[in-house]
Amino acid sequence: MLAQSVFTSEWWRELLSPDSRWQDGSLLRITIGAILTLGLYSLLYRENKFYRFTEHIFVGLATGFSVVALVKEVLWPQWWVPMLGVPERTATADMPAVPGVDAAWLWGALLPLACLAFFVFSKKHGWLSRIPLGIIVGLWAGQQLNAFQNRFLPQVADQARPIIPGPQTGIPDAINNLIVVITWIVVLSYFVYSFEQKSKFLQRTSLMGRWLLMVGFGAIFGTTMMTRFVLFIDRAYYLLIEWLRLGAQL
Amino acid sequence: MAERNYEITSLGLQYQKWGWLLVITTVAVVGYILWGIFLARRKAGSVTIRRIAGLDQIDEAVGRATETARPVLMVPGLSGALDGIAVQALTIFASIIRTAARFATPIRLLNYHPAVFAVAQEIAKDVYQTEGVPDRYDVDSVRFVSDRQFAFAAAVAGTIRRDQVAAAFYMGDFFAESLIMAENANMVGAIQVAATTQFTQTPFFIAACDYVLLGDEFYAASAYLGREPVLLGSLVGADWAKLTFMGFAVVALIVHSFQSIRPLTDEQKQYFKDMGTPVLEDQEYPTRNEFFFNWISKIPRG
Amino acid sequence: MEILIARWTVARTDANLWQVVSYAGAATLVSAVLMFLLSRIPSNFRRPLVGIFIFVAGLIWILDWALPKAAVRRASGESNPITPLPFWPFEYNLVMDKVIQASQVLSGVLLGLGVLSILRVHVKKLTKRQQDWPFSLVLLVSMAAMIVIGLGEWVASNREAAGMPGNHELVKTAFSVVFNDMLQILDAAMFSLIAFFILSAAYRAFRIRSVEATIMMAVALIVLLGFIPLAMAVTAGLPVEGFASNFRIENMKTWILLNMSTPALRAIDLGLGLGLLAMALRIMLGLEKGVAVD
Amino acid sequence: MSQHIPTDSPSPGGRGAGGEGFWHIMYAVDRRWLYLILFIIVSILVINPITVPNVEDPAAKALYDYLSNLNEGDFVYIESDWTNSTRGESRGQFEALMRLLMRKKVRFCISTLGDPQIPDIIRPIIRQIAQEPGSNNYEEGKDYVIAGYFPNLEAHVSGLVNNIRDTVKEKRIGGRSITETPVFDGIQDLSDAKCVVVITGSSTINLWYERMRAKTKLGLMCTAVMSGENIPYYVSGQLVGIAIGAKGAFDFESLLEKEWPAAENPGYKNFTSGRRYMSPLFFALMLLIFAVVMGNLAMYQLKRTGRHS
Repeated sequence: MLAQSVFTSEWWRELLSPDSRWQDGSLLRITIGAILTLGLYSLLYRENKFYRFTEHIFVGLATGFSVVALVKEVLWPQWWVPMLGVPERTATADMPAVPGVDAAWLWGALLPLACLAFFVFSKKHGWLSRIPLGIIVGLWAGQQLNAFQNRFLPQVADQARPIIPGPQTGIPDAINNLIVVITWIVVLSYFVYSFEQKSKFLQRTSLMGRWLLMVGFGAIFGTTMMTRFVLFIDRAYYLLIEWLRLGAQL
Repeated sequence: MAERNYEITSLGLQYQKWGWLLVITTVAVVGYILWGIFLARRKAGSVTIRRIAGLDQIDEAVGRATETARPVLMVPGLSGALDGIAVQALTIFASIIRTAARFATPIRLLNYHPAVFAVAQEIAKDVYQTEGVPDRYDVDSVRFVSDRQFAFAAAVAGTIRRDQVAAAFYMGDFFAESLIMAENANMVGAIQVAATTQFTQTPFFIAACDYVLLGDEFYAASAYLGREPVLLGSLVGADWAKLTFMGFAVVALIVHSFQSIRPLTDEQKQYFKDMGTPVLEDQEYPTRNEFFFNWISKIPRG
Repeated sequence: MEILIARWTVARTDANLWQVVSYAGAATLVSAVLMFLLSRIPSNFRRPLVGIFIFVAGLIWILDWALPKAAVRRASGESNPITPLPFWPFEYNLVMDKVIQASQVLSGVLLGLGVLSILRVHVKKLTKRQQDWPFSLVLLVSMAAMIVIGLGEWVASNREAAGMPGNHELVKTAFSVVFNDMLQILDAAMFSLIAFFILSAAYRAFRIRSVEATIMMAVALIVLLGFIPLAMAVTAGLPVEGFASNFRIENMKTWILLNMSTPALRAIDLGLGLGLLAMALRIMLGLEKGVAVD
Repeated sequence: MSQHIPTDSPSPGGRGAGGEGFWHIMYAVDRRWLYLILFIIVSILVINPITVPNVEDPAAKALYDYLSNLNEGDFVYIESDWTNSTRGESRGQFEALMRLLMRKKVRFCISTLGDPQIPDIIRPIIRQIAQEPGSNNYEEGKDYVIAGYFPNLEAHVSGLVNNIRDTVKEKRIGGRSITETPVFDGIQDLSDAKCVVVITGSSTINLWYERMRAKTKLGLMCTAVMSGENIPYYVSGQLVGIAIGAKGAFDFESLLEKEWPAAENPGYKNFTSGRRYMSPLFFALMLLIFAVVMGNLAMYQLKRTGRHS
């Protein structure tokens, strides 16, 4: 494989060859991605013009793509098509059938409401922007009852385990279960704010709670490190093997 | 009037099969919070809350920014919509902006979501106005950056390094990009205070930031800063809910302990089956799936 | 469609495009007039008005949570649960479909605000030749390019799916380059930078300086070693069963994850959930300053 | 966190640049040296990977053993939710799983959630593996099907549990529904499947825990980040096994090598990214541990000699 690496003329010939230049996974296209990758990596040394250039490309592309996704996935299918409908079409020899959609033209009334948000730039009518924003945040608020019930109550229920050793639960299990419940209660007690923590006992449990929290955080740190390093190794593979071809491919 | 072309076979699915117990629990928690607010409004000043370390440092951090004439960076999280987390972050930022406005410290408020950006801009404008220094407000200091996670991170990292921010505040929803921001700000020697609702990111903030608000200290922050009865009251309500859940854990411990040493009867197996959660055929004793409280929170309800 | 809006729909044919457009235009106009009237209301009514909007929006979801859902039998055999309403010709879950759709459109349109903000910042830089203006140009050009290419590719693939003739190879390749070879690669590169930052953050923070830092460091290292084959080999001599097996590093890792870390994190999560719920209630009741009108 | 962690990163070329002794340098190495060392270590090992020994994780081995003991013609349902953002970990797991199932002649159906692009990512991978020796010339539509992308997580999982055929019957291959292909012969509902394997970088498995009540086993291949949440379900028996991160991929590859040693089966490809990424990963993590240890030693030394300001 090294025979085709960046140090050989074949590599450069392939890079510059006109036939397959823009095919999927061509060397030229990998080169574009690799240069951008290096641009972002240059931040590790210091902030520089190369990074700034890459960063601005990145933000430009990302925002542009958000606009595209908005039109493609929201405005067109959720608003424009339902509003104006689609006439039904039966299949012909070279065109597939299109199912009809009735025109719910009332959707047109939504546009001025949404546009009220743009008054945020106005001094005099700035408060009007609070109407669409208020509707959005109100809709979010209303969902929280359901979210609390479905997300947190099962977790609370899951903390309750048997602590008497029995046919299903051995003695180690019982001890573990007790530790689980105590950990949960002690950590939760750290998050009680309004009770005067004058008693020594409460202060102790609260401190214990902090320490136990650190156990949880340390565990997150440990598991996350692996994943993040593998991400970088994957990028290194992309740069060194897929782009520069310095070693054998998988 | 459209004809109903269906026949209702069973009504009230979410209340059936013990579902009402979950609903009642949720309603009770709501009741605690509302009751706490009601009491605190009636007897203002009756509630005290414990010290929250990171919040005392806000003035110090902003003060240092003023001395060095470098900006203060604020990021209200990467919420996917305008939600309560972002609103809470902006409420905390309002008090930071107030300090910055007094000392004429430049600010950078970088937003991930356009709706959050809109609210942030309004709030910043208001704060400068109520402080009587509307001319110090720079419209471009509150910005929308990008609503793609890593493009946002790249831009924030670039801003931190270019503007050499003196203080950085991260409040709200953060995901993997937390460390990108925090380490870059650490490189330029900024004082950093962070609070996130994504506890999976808290350890990284702890490693890279100077002060971190743990867990729901984030929600307690505005009560702590403003000492308003409504906020304090809802905090007390949530405290009562926490104590209730702790009590519940002890009760459930006892219930499940006795449940675990009694073998399943045939009626019970049939009952589980009727409820839509059959147990394995050769099972003698209940497992974690069949322990009462665990079980009722997971029964399929239509 | 049993929803109210059904009586306000028009069946589309090829001929009635302009009729539908004029209907939709009229709806827009009426709504715009209503919004204009809203802007005229006296300032002391503004705060309660916004409050009502917030409350009603929240109520929509609370009703969805509280109204009894029903299992139904239909002639067609489909059996998704619905939310019937008494004395009302349509089901509440259909209302919810429309509400979700409308809220997506509503928050989608707000992206325009963000784009305006970006334009304001960078066009100003460009026209005033402020520091770094060439980068603003780069940003604006790449944004415009992405919009043109992205929408072009979308139109092209729609035309292709509809069987219309035309050669769309160019725009498809262009989109593939800007999306797969640029945007996604940039995402992955930025993501992978975290590996470096995690290294330097751990180096600095994992010092035996306080009890808390020490606990965090010790647990992180044990969990980490539990994933490394060579570290597992160190304790591989211990028996797999029995008491001594507890000291195998992977078992220690699992034990910490299960019995200490999970409940601790669940407790913090419950606190966060309660805080969120309280926040939602305050917002709905207009007790939160951040979103109210001053 | 209440204690103030000082920002002890010196400006480049400042403190620690020389003359202040070894421990001062070690106490606050300029992080860019760490970055450079990490980059060099990973680069060398990505180009020239060295083979590291493996100790298989019991949880991963449990999943492998269960799948490996399936009979020819058994049916497995696979839900593949990974995207390019977790490619480093999930791809190795996915490839190893495909090799195992193909060598065992187990039929499978793959659906994806989360991202409409996933089918385009996995299809070429499967095709490539199907052409390897030992893969029994697997053909789409005959030995396996790709049910494609489902946008609604909740409806999809409930649908599969209630009626697997109805849920996927809309998806077509070669003009007919995938449920009419030989892959779905004799598969009436999910309990006819021997196992459901979820490969994910997110928390899409949670619904399966809630919904799955049939005799079908549930297996999981997840990223290391997700392991903490999911190990409890392995311990409680809801998961037949769990392969975690790049290590899980390496475990699967090692077990494939044990069952079909490449020396005896020419052309068999057992190791891919799992082993390939293991040595750089191992040395990167060693660097991290080394840096932490040196930092602490330096702090201790400076404290002892009283030179720590």
